[in-house]
Amino acid sequence: MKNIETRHWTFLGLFVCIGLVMLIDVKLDIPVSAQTRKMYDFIDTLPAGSVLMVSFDHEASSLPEIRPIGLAILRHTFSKGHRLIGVALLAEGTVIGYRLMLKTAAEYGREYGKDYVYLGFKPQYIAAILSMGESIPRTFPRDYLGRPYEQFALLREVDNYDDITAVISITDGSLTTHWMEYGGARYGVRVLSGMTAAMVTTFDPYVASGQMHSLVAGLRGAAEYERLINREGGGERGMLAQTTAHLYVIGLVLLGNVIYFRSRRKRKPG
Amino acid sequence: MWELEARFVLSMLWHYVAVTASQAAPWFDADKLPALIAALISIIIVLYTTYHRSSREKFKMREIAGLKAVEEAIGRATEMARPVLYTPGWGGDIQRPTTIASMNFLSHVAGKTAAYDCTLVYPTHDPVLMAVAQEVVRESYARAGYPDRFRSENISYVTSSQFGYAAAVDGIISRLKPASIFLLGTFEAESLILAETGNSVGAIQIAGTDSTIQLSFFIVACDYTLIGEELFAASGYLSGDRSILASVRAQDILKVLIGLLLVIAVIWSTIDALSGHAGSGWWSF
Amino acid sequence: MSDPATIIAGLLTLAILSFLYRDNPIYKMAESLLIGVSIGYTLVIVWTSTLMDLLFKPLFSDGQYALVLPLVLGLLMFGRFLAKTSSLSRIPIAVMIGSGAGVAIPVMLEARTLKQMSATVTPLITESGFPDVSAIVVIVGVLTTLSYFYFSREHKGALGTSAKIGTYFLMIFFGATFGYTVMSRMSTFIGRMEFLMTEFLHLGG
Amino acid sequence: MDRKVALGVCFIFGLVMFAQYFSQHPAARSVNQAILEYWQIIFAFTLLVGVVSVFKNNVVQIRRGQDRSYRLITLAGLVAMPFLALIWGIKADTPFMWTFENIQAPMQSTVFALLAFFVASASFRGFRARSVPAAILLLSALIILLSRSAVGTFIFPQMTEVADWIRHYPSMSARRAILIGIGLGSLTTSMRVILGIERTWLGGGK
Repeated sequence: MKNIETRHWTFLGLFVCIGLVMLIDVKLDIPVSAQTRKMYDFIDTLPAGSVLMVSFDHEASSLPEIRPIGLAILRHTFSKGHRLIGVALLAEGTVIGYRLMLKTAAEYGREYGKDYVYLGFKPQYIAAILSMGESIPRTFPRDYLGRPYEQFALLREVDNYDDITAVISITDGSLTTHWMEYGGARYGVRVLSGMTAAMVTTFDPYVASGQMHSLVAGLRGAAEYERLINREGGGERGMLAQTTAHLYVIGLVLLGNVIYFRSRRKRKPG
Repeated sequence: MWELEARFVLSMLWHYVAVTASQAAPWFDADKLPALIAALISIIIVLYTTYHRSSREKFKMREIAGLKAVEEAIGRATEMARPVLYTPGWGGDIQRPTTIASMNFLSHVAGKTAAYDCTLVYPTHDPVLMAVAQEVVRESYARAGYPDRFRSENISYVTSSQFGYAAAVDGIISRLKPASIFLLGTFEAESLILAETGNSVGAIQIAGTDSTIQLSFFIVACDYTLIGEELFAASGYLSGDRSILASVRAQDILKVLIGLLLVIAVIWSTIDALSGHAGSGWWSF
Repeated sequence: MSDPATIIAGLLTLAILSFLYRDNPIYKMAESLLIGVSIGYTLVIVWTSTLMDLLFKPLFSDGQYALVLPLVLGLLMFGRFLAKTSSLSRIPIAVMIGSGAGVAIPVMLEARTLKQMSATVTPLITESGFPDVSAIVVIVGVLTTLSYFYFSREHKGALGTSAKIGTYFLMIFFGATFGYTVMSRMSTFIGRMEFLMTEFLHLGG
Repeated sequence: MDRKVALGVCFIFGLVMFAQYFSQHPAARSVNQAILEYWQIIFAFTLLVGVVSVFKNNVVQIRRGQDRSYRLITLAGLVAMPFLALIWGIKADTPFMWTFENIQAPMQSTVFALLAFFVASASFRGFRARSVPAAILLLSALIILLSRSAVGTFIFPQMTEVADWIRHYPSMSARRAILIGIGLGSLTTSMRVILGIERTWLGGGK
């Protein structure tokens, strides 16, 4: 019973801390990391009109963290005049990806079919990744709204990964490993990624080994990217709440240890 | 019988290599040569440890912390008359070797729950896993001599949605209050949701996964955690199954080879750097 | 006043959050709804994107008769509906397990083992000729942690020391991962709070 | 008998999938493609089996009067989605997508958001420096947490560099070793499966 109560106090504390902080609107100033800059530079220096694939490999549940990252990257690619093919390897990313692409494309006056296409969702991601390496039109005979592949000028130039400069996997899990392990190892596709902060340590070895080109991670990465492209998109707004939550967790870890060492001292006489 | 089959595999592979080597580029992808050589070496080592008698008999596995607790965990559930919950996580499918390792472990756990007449609940996100787990558990119950204690509805598909699955398993945990929870397989973000809920009902929790990131949560929240490869070795240790032990042995031999190769390559590259000419780079596969 | 969609989403959000206190009828209701709707969702998605697009359309309208084979394999799964024919489902399962294992061998070797090995190989001295501490740490870390996973012998003596150092490396990794992950977990909650406070309750922000 | 057939099928498909990996030949590629489609199709049929079992379990419980209203809610959701999809389709701005975006997705996000709270309770309980390894775990987590929270640099100016170094060297080396280990475990498991030594998935037995 005591256990339950302590647990509830830790919950309540978090709720109160975040709630209070969010009532105040303060922006924090943050420096841009080398990781984020590498991704930015890559997209920035590609020749205009390069074809990139964006894969929405996330669930609807991580939208709060994923959306600012996706917005920043899509805005950047469209503003540089690159062309985009959107896919989703998790069903729930489908409609999110669709809305994000339509929204950002409209901001830059890009035309569907010519500058970007959304192919929608394919289940069984490993199969889908491998299958696109053989043939994208066979994997996606129609676009998201059911129109045939050949109808679009952009897609007539694209048969498989050979015709694509890089894949940007927007992810909240380890699905991107499959992009590298199956897409990269098998078909030599270049993989970039925008991901939740939780996934960074998972992908570090892949960045170090060159299997992943670069990554943008978490709200912080989104905030950094927003600074680079000079557009606000929600990344910067959450930073203060983030910091508070962090301090709260640090406080809990320390408090837990204080309690532990005190109780130990009491038990050991002398 | 299986030795014959093994020989057949080898001859097939040999044939394949011979054919591919003799033909021009399209049949064999030269970039994959290191992987092919590594695969052939591994196959030979696995076949050796599996079928070579002396290598089989000498081998005794070291203890893995947490595996001793398996028996205790099931015993505890029996004493408290509460169920055992086993779930393989949301990240895996049957094509994944980790899932096969988890099935092995499940088979052992099911044998025990059958013998102790303890309820085993297995919720999963994948209908294929449900189908396979039903077979595995049914057979384990039959082998333990209690086929009538098997309830197929306890091995159930809940939903494919990640957090739908997490919500459902959380619900099951807080209602059934299992005495022991096994979280073994490929987990994603749901790992800590399940582990903390399990902790709140006071269950003993044994976790194990190949998702490196979730390991950190299991280490913090569970009583025992099998780290990566330990999950593959675990079922060999538990069941004493010769073939699994043999492949654990093969993994160890490969590990030594990898270690040696790494040391040689690092020394080589250091000498290259010292002598000033840029690396020969034979180690970049 | 918010639109009905926001009110529904807001109430359901609160219903799920109520689980933090304890399991209760409101959470149970939301949970049941989530399970039902999400199964229905998956069913629809798989029906349209797999059964229709990959099987029925190409098989029946485009005449790709080779697809009869996966159709039969799929139908064998239905054998599970009767106890007598239940073992037929082993064949499609064998297809998945066998081919999964077949592709896993080279993929695991190449992506997990070989690539990680070659990335570990760097000279132990810097360009200016001094020992490179970071490179030494990496090679020591990889070797000692690998030795922790050595199962053939008890961890005593030299192997014991090495495995123990490996454990320390593992702990550094787990701690660091946890530290990095906290940020991400908080973002999701912050996102939900933002929805609750600005869209649902119209507070602040 | 059927067990032998299953083992044979497993062996053949395993070998084919293994072999095709090493080839760029169009024939090998299309075999690969075909088998990958088989996975998806078999999964789809199995999903139907799974849904039928969910349906059956719920109906049985409703008959027994267990949790009747909750079971009815589940069934209603399960039936409603295909029904909505059948009538109005599943693209953006249909009732099907509306339900997904306003009922399913918010609940899923919130279950995910529960994690923040569980991270808090686990941090309080799980990081006590009981032993040397536990102390290292604690220290490493604290350094990373501090470095990510603006305050770290106040305490110690090089905090970010220290954290990055930990992440890129000692932490990554351990992860590499874990990955290599998992690679090896997966490798031998897969070989056992193809060779038919591993038969637990068939229910085991010799």
